[in-house]
Parts: sequence; structure tokens; C-alpha cells
Amino acid sequence: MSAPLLAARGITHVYTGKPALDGVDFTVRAGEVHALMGQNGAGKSTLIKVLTGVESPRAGEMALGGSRIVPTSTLHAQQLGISTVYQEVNLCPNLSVAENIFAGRQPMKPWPRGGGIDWRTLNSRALGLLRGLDVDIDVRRELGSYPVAIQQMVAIARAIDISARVLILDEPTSSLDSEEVERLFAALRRLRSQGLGIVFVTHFLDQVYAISDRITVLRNGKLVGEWPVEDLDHAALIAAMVGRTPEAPPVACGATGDAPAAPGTPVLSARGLARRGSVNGVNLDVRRGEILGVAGLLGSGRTEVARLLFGLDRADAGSVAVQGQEVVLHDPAQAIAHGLGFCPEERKTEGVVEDLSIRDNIVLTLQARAGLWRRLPAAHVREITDRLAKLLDIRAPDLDGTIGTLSGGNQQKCMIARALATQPCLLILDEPTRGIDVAGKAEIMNQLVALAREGLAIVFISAEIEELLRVSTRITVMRDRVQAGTLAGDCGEEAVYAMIAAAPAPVSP
Amino acid sequence: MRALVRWHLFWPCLTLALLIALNAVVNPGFLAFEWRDGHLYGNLVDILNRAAPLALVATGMTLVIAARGLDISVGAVVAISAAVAAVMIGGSLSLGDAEAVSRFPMWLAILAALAIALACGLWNGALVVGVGMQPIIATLILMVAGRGVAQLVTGGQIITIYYPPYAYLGNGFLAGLPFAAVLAAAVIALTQLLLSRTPLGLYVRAIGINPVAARIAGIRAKPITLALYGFCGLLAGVAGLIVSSNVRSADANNAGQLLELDAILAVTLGGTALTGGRFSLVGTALGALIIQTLTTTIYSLGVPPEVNLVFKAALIFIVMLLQSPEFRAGIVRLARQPGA
Amino acid sequence: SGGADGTKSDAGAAKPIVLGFSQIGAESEWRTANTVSIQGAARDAGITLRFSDAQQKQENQIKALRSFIAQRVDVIAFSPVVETGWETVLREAKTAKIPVILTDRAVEVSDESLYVSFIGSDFVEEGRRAGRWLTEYYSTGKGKDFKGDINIVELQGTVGSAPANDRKAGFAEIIAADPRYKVIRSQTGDFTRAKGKEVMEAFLKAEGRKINVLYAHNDDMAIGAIQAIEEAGIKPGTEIIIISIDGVKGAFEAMMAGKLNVSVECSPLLGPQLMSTVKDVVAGKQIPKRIVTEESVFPMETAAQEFPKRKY
Amino acid sequence: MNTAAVRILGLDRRLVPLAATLALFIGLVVYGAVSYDAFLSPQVFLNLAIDNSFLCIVAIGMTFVILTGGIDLSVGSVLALTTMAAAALSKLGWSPWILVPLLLAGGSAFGAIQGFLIHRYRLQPFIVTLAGMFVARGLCYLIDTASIPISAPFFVAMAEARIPVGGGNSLSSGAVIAMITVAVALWLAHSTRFGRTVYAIGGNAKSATLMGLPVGSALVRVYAFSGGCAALAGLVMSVYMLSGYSLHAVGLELDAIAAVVIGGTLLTGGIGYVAGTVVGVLILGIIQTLVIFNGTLSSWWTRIVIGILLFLFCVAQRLIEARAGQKR
Ligand SMILES: Nc1ncnc2c1ncn2[C@@H]1O[C@H](COP(=O)(O)OP(=O)(O)OP(=O)(O)O)[C@@H](O)[C@H]1O
Ligand SMILES: Nc1ncnc2c1ncn2[C@@H]1O[C@H](COP(=O)(O)OP(=O)(O)OP(=O)(O)O)[C@@H](O)[C@H]1O
Ligand SMILES: [Mg+2]
Ligand SMILES: [Mg+2]
Repeated sequence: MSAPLLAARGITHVYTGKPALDGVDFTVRAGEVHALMGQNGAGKSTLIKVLTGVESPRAGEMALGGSRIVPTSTLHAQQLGISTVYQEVNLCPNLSVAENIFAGRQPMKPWPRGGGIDWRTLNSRALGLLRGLDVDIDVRRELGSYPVAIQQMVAIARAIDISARVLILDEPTSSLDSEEVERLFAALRRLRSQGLGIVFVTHFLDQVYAISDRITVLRNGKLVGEWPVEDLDHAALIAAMVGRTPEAPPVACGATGDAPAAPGTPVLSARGLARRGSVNGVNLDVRRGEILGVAGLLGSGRTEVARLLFGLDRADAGSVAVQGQEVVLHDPAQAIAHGLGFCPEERKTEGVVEDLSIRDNIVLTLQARAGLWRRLPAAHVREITDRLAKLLDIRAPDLDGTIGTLSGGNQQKCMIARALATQPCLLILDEPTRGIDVAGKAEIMNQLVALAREGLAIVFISAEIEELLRVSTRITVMRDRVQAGTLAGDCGEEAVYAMIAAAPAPVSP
Repeated sequence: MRALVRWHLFWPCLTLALLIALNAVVNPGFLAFEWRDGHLYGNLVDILNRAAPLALVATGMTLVIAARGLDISVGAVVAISAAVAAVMIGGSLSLGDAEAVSRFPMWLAILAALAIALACGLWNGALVVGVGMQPIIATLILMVAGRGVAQLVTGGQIITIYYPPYAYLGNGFLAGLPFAAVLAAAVIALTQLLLSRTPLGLYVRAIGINPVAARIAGIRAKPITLALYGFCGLLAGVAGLIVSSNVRSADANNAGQLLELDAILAVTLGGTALTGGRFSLVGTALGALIIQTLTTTIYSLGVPPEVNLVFKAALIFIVMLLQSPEFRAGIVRLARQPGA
Repeated sequence: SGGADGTKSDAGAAKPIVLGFSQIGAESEWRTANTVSIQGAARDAGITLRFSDAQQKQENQIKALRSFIAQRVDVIAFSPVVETGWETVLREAKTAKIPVILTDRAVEVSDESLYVSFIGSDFVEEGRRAGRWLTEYYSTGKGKDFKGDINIVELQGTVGSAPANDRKAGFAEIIAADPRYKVIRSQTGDFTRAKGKEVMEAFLKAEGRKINVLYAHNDDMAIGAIQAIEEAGIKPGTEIIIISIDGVKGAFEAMMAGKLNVSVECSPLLGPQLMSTVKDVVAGKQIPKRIVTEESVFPMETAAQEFPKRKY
Repeated sequence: MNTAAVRILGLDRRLVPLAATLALFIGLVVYGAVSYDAFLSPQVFLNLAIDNSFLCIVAIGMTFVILTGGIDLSVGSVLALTTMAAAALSKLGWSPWILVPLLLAGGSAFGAIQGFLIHRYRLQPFIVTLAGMFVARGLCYLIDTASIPISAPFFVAMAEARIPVGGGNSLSSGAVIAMITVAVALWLAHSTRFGRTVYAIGGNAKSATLMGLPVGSALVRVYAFSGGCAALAGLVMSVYMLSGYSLHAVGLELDAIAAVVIGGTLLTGGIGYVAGTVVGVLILGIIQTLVIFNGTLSSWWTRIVIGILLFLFCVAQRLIEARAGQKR
């Protein structure tokens, strides 16, 4: 057993009111992957911020390799040997991918060759690094032009390349699909064997068991315990996080249960929807009570379909009909007026309005639909937000506080709440469960199925095939920005994977 | 007490109080009021009166800034509105028997001036929203050309307004208080009411904080932003009327000169972030009062003109640092250290 | 392609003279009258005028002069924003053999031959005249019975500008002779009515009826200040003696109403003088280095009879 | 036409605004050449470089500040203060070998203090540099309200130095200094870690901090650089005018900001080019030249025409950009 690499003792941190961390001990050993687990708002991200000097704790101390440290900033932590990927993608969208990876540590040309940054080396090293993670992109393009999943991979590449002693990853896999996760794990195993201590936060339990050696569980800012991974099975882990033995496993099931409620005219139907440089020829029909899953690999164009359907981007060709009426969608406001609801993929840039209160954030779309002059009565707002917060289990000390003070998962729940608040006839959800904990995810799935049973039509985009299969009535598959085909909801994992992989599958209408 | 210190307007209020106290110490008559000819007379009344145009302009500016914009053309719009009103009212010198004649009815002149100011604001908004220019450049165009337009209207002359009723706007008194100040207060109060009773305030903040998210949430940012620029222009127009009425003349070249800087300064002193989102109209009004009190302080202390700017800068530095939580924390730490 | 030449080109069948003129800006009525006078005179004299407005910036004036040199105009004239900083560009003009005439303000150069002539007034002298009128008023004029200190407040022009510096200096020079004259407050009013009024308001609040005399560096500030004085319930022109400089129409109106005591003239009507000088220069005649404009002092008693003659 | 050019030249999409601006500049030149006889003479263009050298230097410094998402309103006053100090001190007989480094250091220190306040106490750049503007202008008045001629041999020699560029035409020392500054700035922006950190801060300051970039020190250095540029521009102007004057360069900060923004830099930071700023300066200069060449405009029409030209230019720029963006 190796001596602790990074040890934190009695960390207490208070934002306002209730402590976010309360006397937490945390130890990382060299050559281990240490999973940091807990429900949304348990304090994982806060602990990481304290460890890396972003927040200074009210009490407690830290030691790295036996000597006491007081990190004062990310830069300082990096110099000490702690490299971090924070929860939301924290990179600069205006810089190229390669620059983001090497910002602050660019390779320099020697003076005889003029000094300055060696762009060629920089780009080729970035390319190599990303290829190692099986991401093959133009590293000279701005980061902002890539979807979150790619950005997440870039952030990981950056952190990995800063060959530090401790590597901290806060929910790095929330947007990744299984293949990327596998590649990431391969890289992590390599680093582990080199003796790094790796801290890994995720809400996917199978990932925990796939890679970690040790698990620390937090609950409500307190340490629950630390276990070698062998000593804590699935059920015990959930019990430790939730604080009670979980009830019967979640039973969400859309397709395999009842048949779709109303066959009639589709709530939404798209014909030949296309946009240059984006997706091509998408045909969709979503009926009342139906959950249409959208599957596909990273960058396959799922998000772009959702954006076209919601009027966020203008389609070059094709038509969209809502309730049988053809409509022109040039602005999200129009889509909302037609009864569509949307939960965007990138909550940080496209969803959350940071300085507004949680309540305002939740009712924002509902309010916007009411027009410029009519303000929703305060009592009404309170009633709606209270109900949704309870329904989705949003854990906030005060719903009148700003949404920026919520943990990542709780912010995501607010985004779902915002979409639900309008009581749309069609709901488009792009990776709605990103960063939501196990219990919350099951709960949300159940809610969606229940809503569908009441007659709501849902377009559900997710990177997790399993999740899709669990709730979808039908699944449409995107491949290389073209619709590859549509499958029945009970087709089974293999069929979906087969269609996702380039194998030309028969196209069913 | 703690809640009071946390209140976001605490520091602007304290600053204003300190400035007034400084004046009162140096000049004991500073706080004195007098009832003269049916109205209040005194330094504080002057400050209110003088701050009115700035407060109006800064109110419009606050909203534009809150929605991630900027309007540096307000000074030019003040000049245009003043010029239009002056040229339309005009009148001629009449010695002795003050015969009140104006070229056009006064209400028409005022309406015309305000309509043109509104149009100027909408023009700015159209460039920003419709053409997609950066706000500073869009309004720079009007800032440069607008003063030229004003001079074109006046023919480069200072147009003196001989029509006595017009002087009421900038010199008159309502219920003993300067009419301009009452007008500004009313405008600010109404705007505040409008923003809090309708969802407009929420929309403006959302647009300012995260325009992308606001659009996805279904807020129609374009018409709102356009309206904000229009409103800003309109208020600059009102300020133009007050300024021209106050000196009974329109000076196209100098009216509202550098007003945009003062307005932005007032906005910042009031705690509004120039990056958009968070804003406070009352804060802005306080900011305008602080700036005017500062100017008056300079006059009443008898600061020599060469030192004016350094003095003003020193006070601004003190005000800013006081408002910075980091600075206050630093001071507290310094104060604790020797004791501990 | 000089499209807009003069209508009358009786100056000869040859090409009309091209004059490049760089004006400071249009910051005041006075300046506008100056511009109008020059443009009108050029038209009457059949001289093609290339006019450029510098918007108060010396950089722009230098740019304009350079551009005139590049365009090879016959004569360059300009009203300098400030006295210094012209050496280099004037040398360039000299190299290009283009004669330069200064109007309204002089420049400070090491070599007098860089310009042919200076037409205009003398700001220091204007300040002196204002001072002299005041001392006369209190020694031999209406105020000779006044006892005690004479408290003066001064409204300065824009800080750093040449007229403000010079008018302050000239006035101070004269009143320094008698210790009774005390400048108790002096603040800038930026040459505008609005600032003049604002500053005067503050003076009145601070000093009240102690103020005997107001000296304003231009008429506009005086006009603004008069309003402030009236609003304070004091009679301008009698309870407070008011002196200002320029002699614009507004000042005459105030004088006729008995609210302004005197305005020292500073004539902007340099156009005709400038054009005849330009013609002489082109004709190769000998020119005096300094051409002083005729200016007088207008006390309020003469205002009514002078008023109809005023052009600006 | 422009989109075709983009495709043919294989331009980076991010360079489209820059290319558009340059194309429009050439358009303005052609317009001038068609309208006015003497317009196409080489000296007209050299004058563009000579007369705008200090604006160019100031705008370069401003570019870095704006790239971080900040603004520096103090530059015009710092420039004026430098001319005053140069004039006053050289009158006292100070050697230029001491004076020049001293003034450059002074300007940088002035900027660094502003940067420190902005970073350390989280003050808004606008208000800090506005106060800085008042301080510097106020210090000018304290030195002297009148203008001070400069007759020190070093400055005179610099002023008279002309770098021949053939055909009897020449450049001033100031123009050459401006060009060197541009070269240095290009290198700083695109080839140093400092420059890239500046871009990163503008992209997202919070992210830059979380990426472990030295945000604080970069901010201080950016404002110091801007202050240094202003001081350098002040020296260039001292040479150009051979005088120090407290009212020099009033409003220059706005021209500089306009040049930067016209050059395609976003005021919100993170996106823009030093080269764009140079084109922006040239655009402002050529507009001014066009107006002067016209020679028939009254004072107010001068303003209106400048406004109209700016308007036409910006609209054209936006249209080209929008079209290029669509067809990427
Ligand atoms: N900036 C902040 N201000 C105030 N409170 C905060 C802030 N950030 C987090 N909190 C609170 O601290 C607690 C812990 O949040 P933290 O982000 O650490 O949770 P987490 O375990 O990372 O959850 P998730 O899985 O949702 O990311 C939460 O109750 C949250 O509301
Ligand atoms: N490997 C890649 N190479 C180049 N571009 C990519 C790649 N992956 C994604 N993109 C970019 O992503 C866009 C399509 O992404 P979109 O967000 O629609 O995909 P998605 O299926 O929603 O994937 P995800 O949400 O998992 O990132 C395209 O415009 C493309 O430019
Ligand atoms: Mg978290
Ligand atoms: Mg996606």
C-alpha cells in the first residue's frame, strides 16, 4: 500500500448558509483511480475546487506527497502538480483546439530560429494527442465550432498532457458515448500505471466499476466513507450515496409496455429537412404519447436535427408541420408559440441564465410566451416552480437564490423544468440527463414515460443507447449527418449499434 | 445593520452622503434651504436640478447597457433635440413688454424634438439589431454625424430662445422643487415601475446575462433591444430640452458635450455592470447625483481649474475602491493584522 | 478638378487663385462668423477656397496643411489651435514654396520667415482692455464712489486654451496695479453658456452678495451667468458689474437690456482683409508681418446704436 | 466577389473580416483617385502613415486591451502628459537618453497601476481608465496650462529626419517607429504566450483562470503595454509637433477604439487582429483625407460626411461578413 499522494483533512467550506463541505477527509494514492461519488449537490465539485485552490476552505488542510500545501489558484495547483478538468467545459471557445490544449505551455522555438511559439510543433502535438484519444479533427479550427463532446475530449487531452502527479476529472464523460469513454479509460489506465493519482467523478456506475480502484462517497457535504471498489457493490454504493436502501429498480419503460396512445396526425412531422453543412434529408413523425429516441455517434448530427426542429437554425430545404399544419420556424419564439418545448444540450452556454434566480430561470420560457407586457402573477410562479422543483427533486436551499449557486446536476434539472413548465405538446430533449445522478435519472425517465402516457410527444436525444432503449417507442439513428433509419423501440441494443456503425442497414420508413 | 451593508445601493448612498458631508463641513451654508419666490433655493436644490439631464440620459443608458449594448451618441442627440426645439420655438427679442411669441406652438416643437430624438435612438437600434454592428461603432456614427446635423439645424449659431414659457422646463418649479428634477424622478420611477410590473425587466436582464440562452428560451431580443435604444434616444431628447431650456438657448456644438462619458460613469457608479445583466435604475440616479455633487464640490471648494481633473479623479478612485468588496476586505485584513 | 470655383473670376482670365484654409472648428458663434466671413470674402474676391475643419485638433490641422501642400494650392492660411508645434509642417510648406498666412492667432516658431503675415487680434490686449475698462469704471466712472475691496469672480475659458490663458493674463496685469481688486473666485466655464451659468450659480451660493464684478472670458459664459444672477434675485449690470469679451449679438442684446456692462470686441470678420492679403502675396507685393484688426470696446451705453450694425 | 476570393485564396474564415476591411479601404482609395487629381500621388499615402503614426501606436496598445475585453480611456491623456513632460524636462536640459526611457517607463507604470486596480480589486476597466484619463490630463495642467515648445536638438533632429523611400518622397521617424511597433505587436500577439493568454482572457476570463493561465499578471501587463504605447505615441507626437501641450490628443482614445473596432476586433474581447487595427487606422485616415481633399464642406457637413462614410463602410463590412459567414 502506497503512501497517500494527496491528502485532505477536515475540509469545511461554506458558500452561504449550510456548509457545502463539512469536515471532509479525502485521500488519493499514487497509481490509483479514485472515484468520488455522491448525489447532485453532495459537494464533489466543491471539494475539487478546494483541492485546486479555486475556493479557499474555511477549515482543513491538505498535503501533497507528505508536505503541506495551500493552493491559491488553478495555476498554483498546476505548478504543484495537480491538473484538473472542471465540471463544465472550461476552455476558450475563440482559440483553436490545439491552442486550448497547450495554452500557457506552448512549445517555443529556440532563439536562433526567431523565438516565439512553434506553431507547427504545437499543432502536430495536439493532433497526435487527440488521435491518441481517437478524436480526429482539425486542430486549427476554433474550439467553439465543435460540439460539447469534442470540447470535453479536448479538455481531457489538455489535462492528461500536463503530466502532473494528480489528475482530477469532474464528470468528464457526461457527454461522451461508450466508445470515447473506452478510449478515455485506456488513457487513464496508462497514466495510472505511470503512478499518477487520478480522481474521477461520474454518475455512471458501470464506469466506476470499469476503472476505479477505490471509491469515496459524499452525502450532503459530509464524508460517508471510503472503500476499495471490491468491497462496495452496486446496491451498497447507491445506498451510501442516497443514504437508504434504494427501492425496487426503476421500471421506466415506454416502448415495451403500452402501445402508443393516439395514432392520429403526428404532433410534429418533418420532411426532407436539410441545412447546408449540417444535416441532410431528415424525415420524422412524432405522435401523441410517443417517445422518439435519436441515436448516433458523437457529431452525427443529432443536435443539429433538434436545432432545426426548434427553429434555432434555419433549414435550407424541407418542411416542418405541427399538428398537421405546416409552419415556418425562424426563431425559437415561434416554435414555442406552436407548442414546442426544448432542452438544449449545452446548459452552460445555451441554457442557464446565471444571475437570474432559480424561479426566474424555470419560468423563463413560460413567461416569454406570455408576451412583453403580462407578467405571470408571483403566486402562480411560486406554485409552478415549487411543483417542478419537487417533481424533479431540485435541491436548492432557496429557490429565490441565483441559479449559479446550484450544483451542475441541479442546474440541469432546472433546464428540464423550464421545458416542462410550458406544458408543450412536443418536447425536444437533447441529452437531458447530463450530469444528473443515478436516482434522479431514473426518476426523470419515469416522469417522461408518465408524461408520454398523458399524451405528450417527445423527441429524446441521448448518447446512452441503454437509456434510449428503455424509454423510446421508436429510435431513429443518425449517421454522418444523414438519417440512417428508424427502429422500433424494442429492437434491442445490437440492432441499434449495428445501424450506428456504418453497416448499411435497411431503412424502414 | 449587516443587511444594510449588503444592500446593493448601500455604498453609492454612503458615498453621496460623505460628499455632501464634506461640503457641509467646508461650507456651513451648504445644507441651508431658503424659501424664495415660492420655491426652494439652495445648493441641494441646484444639485437636483443640474443632475436631472444627466440622470435622464443615464437612465436610458443603463437599460441599453443592461442588454449588452452601449450608446455613445447621447450627447449628440441632446444637441439635436435642443437645436430642433430652439429653432422651432425661436421667438425674437422684445425689450420691456415681454410679448410671448413662438414660431411654432411650443407643444409642437417639443413633440418634434422628442420624435427626432426617438428616431435617432431607433436608428442606433436598427444598426445594432438589424445590421449587426457593434454597439460602439453603430452609435459612434451618430455621435460624429449627429452634432453636424444639430449644427446644420442651427446654422452653426447659438440659437437663443426668447419665448418665456419654454424656460419653465429647465428653470421652473413644481411644488417648490425644480421641475426638471421632478420630471427626471418621475421618469425614473415610471421606468422602474414598467420594468418591475411587466416582465420587461426580466427580459432585459436575461438578454444581458446570456443572449444565446435568452433566445432559446423564447425571448424576442431584437424588438426589445431596438426599443431600448429608442428609449435611450428619447430620454436624451428630453435631456436636450431641459438643457436648452435651462440656458434658454441651443448650442449645437457644446450641448451635451462628453455627456456620454458622464452617463456611463453614473451607470457604473450606481453598480450596473458594463458587461450587461445586472442593473439598477435607482443606483444610476444616485450615480448622477454623485457626479453632480462632485462638480458642485469642486466649485464650492474653490478648487483652481487646473486641479479640477485631478481632484475629480481622486474622488472617483476613492468611490470605486470603497465599492469594491475586495478592497474593503484588504483594508479589514490590514486593520486586523497589527492587533492580532 | 476644382468644381466649385468662384462665380466672379474677374481677377483675370488666368486660373483663379486657390487658397487652402484650415479652420479650428465650429465651437462657437464667433468661430462660425469667422468662417462665414472668410467663405463670403473668398467668393467675392473670386478666390477658390479649399476649406477644412479641424474639429479643435491640432493633428487635424497639420493633416490639412500637409494635404494642401500635396494638392499644391497657391496660398495656405489657417487659424492655429495653439501657438506651438507648427515648425515642421511650415518648413514643408516653405520647401514647397507655398506662402502661409496666419489668421486670428499667432504661432511660435524659431524662424519668422516661415509665414508671411499674421492677421488678427491679440488676446492679451483684449484682457488688458477689459481690465482698463474696469479700473476706469471704479476710478473715474460710475463706480468712483465705491469704497472697499472690489471682489471679482472670473469665468475662464477652456483650461489650457490660448484665449483663456491670454485673457486671464492681460486682465490680471492691469488690475494688479491696485490692491483693491481681488479675484476671489476663478473657475473654468468652458466658453459655454451652460457651464457659465452652472459655475456662476455655485459662486453665488458660496460668496453671495460679496461679488461686485464678473469677468467672463467670452460673451456666452457671461450670458449664462446673467441668468444665474437673475435667478438668485440679484440685478446683473448694476449690483454685479459684468465684463466680457467678443461682442457677439447676444452680448449686445444683454447690454441693451442693461444686464451686461461692457463687451470687448474681438472681431471675427477677417475675411476681406485675408483675401486682399492673399492677392497681394500672389502678386508678389511686400506684406507687413503683422496686420492688426480694428477692434473697439462697447460699453452698454453705445450698445443700442451699435446693434443694427452687428453682423454676428 | 469576396466569397470567391475567400475560396480561391483559401483564407482562414477568421480572416474574412480583415480581408473585407482591406478591400473596402482599397475601394475608398479608388474613389478618391477618381474624384481628386492629386490624390494618387505617393506623398498622400506616405502622409497617411506620417500623420497617423501616433494614432496607430496608441491603437495597437488599445487592441491588446480590447482583446482582453477591457478598454483604456486614458491613452489620449497619457499621450498629452508625455508631450508635456518631454517638453518641460527637455527645457530643463535633461538628456534624451534619460528622458525617453523614463517617459516610456512612466507610461507603462501608469498603465500597470490601472491594470493592477482592475485585476486586484475587480474594478471595471471603463471607470478606472476614465479616472486615469482625468489624472493624466490634470497633471498636464499642473505642469503648465500653456503649450511649451521643444527645441532640444534630439527632438529637432528626429523631427527633421526623413527616411527617403524613392521618388523624392520620404517618411518621418514617427512613421518608422509606428511600423516597428506594429511588427513588435504582431509578434507579441501571435507568437508569445503572453499574446495568446490575452486572447484566452478575452474568450472567457473565468475559463482562462481555470485553465491555469496567469490572468492577473497578463492583465497588468496588457494595461502596462497600452500605457507604454501611449507614452511612445506621446514621444512621437512631441517630435511631430515639437511642442508639449495639455490639450494634445483630446478624444484620441475614441479614435483609437474606433480604429480597433473597425479593424474587426470585438469589443467583448477574444477576437481580432493587430493587422486589422492598422487597416482601421488607415480607414479613419483616408476618410479624413477624402474630406480634406473635398475642401468645400462646411464644418457641420464635415462631420456629417465623416459619419456617412463611416456608416457606408460599416454596413458594407457587415454585409460582406454576413455573406461570407453564410457560405462557409
Ligand atoms: N457558487 C456557489 N455559491 C453558493 N452555493 C454553491 C455554489 N456552488 C455550489 N454551491 C452549493 O454547494 C453544494 C455542493 O455543490 P457541488 O457543486 O459541489 O455539488 P456536486 O456534488 O458537484 O453536484 P453535481 O453532481 O450536481 O455536480 C450545493 O448545495 C450547491 O448548491
Ligand atoms: N469528429 C468530428 N470531426 C469534425 N467535426 C465534427 C466531429 N464531430 C462533430 N463535429 C461537428 O459537430 C457538428 C455536428 O454535431 P452535433 O452536435 O449535431 O452532433 P451530435 O450528434 O449531437 O453529437 P454530440 O451531441 O454527441 O456532440 C458538425 O457541425 C461538425 O462540425
Ligand atoms: Mg459537480
Ligand atoms: Mg449533441
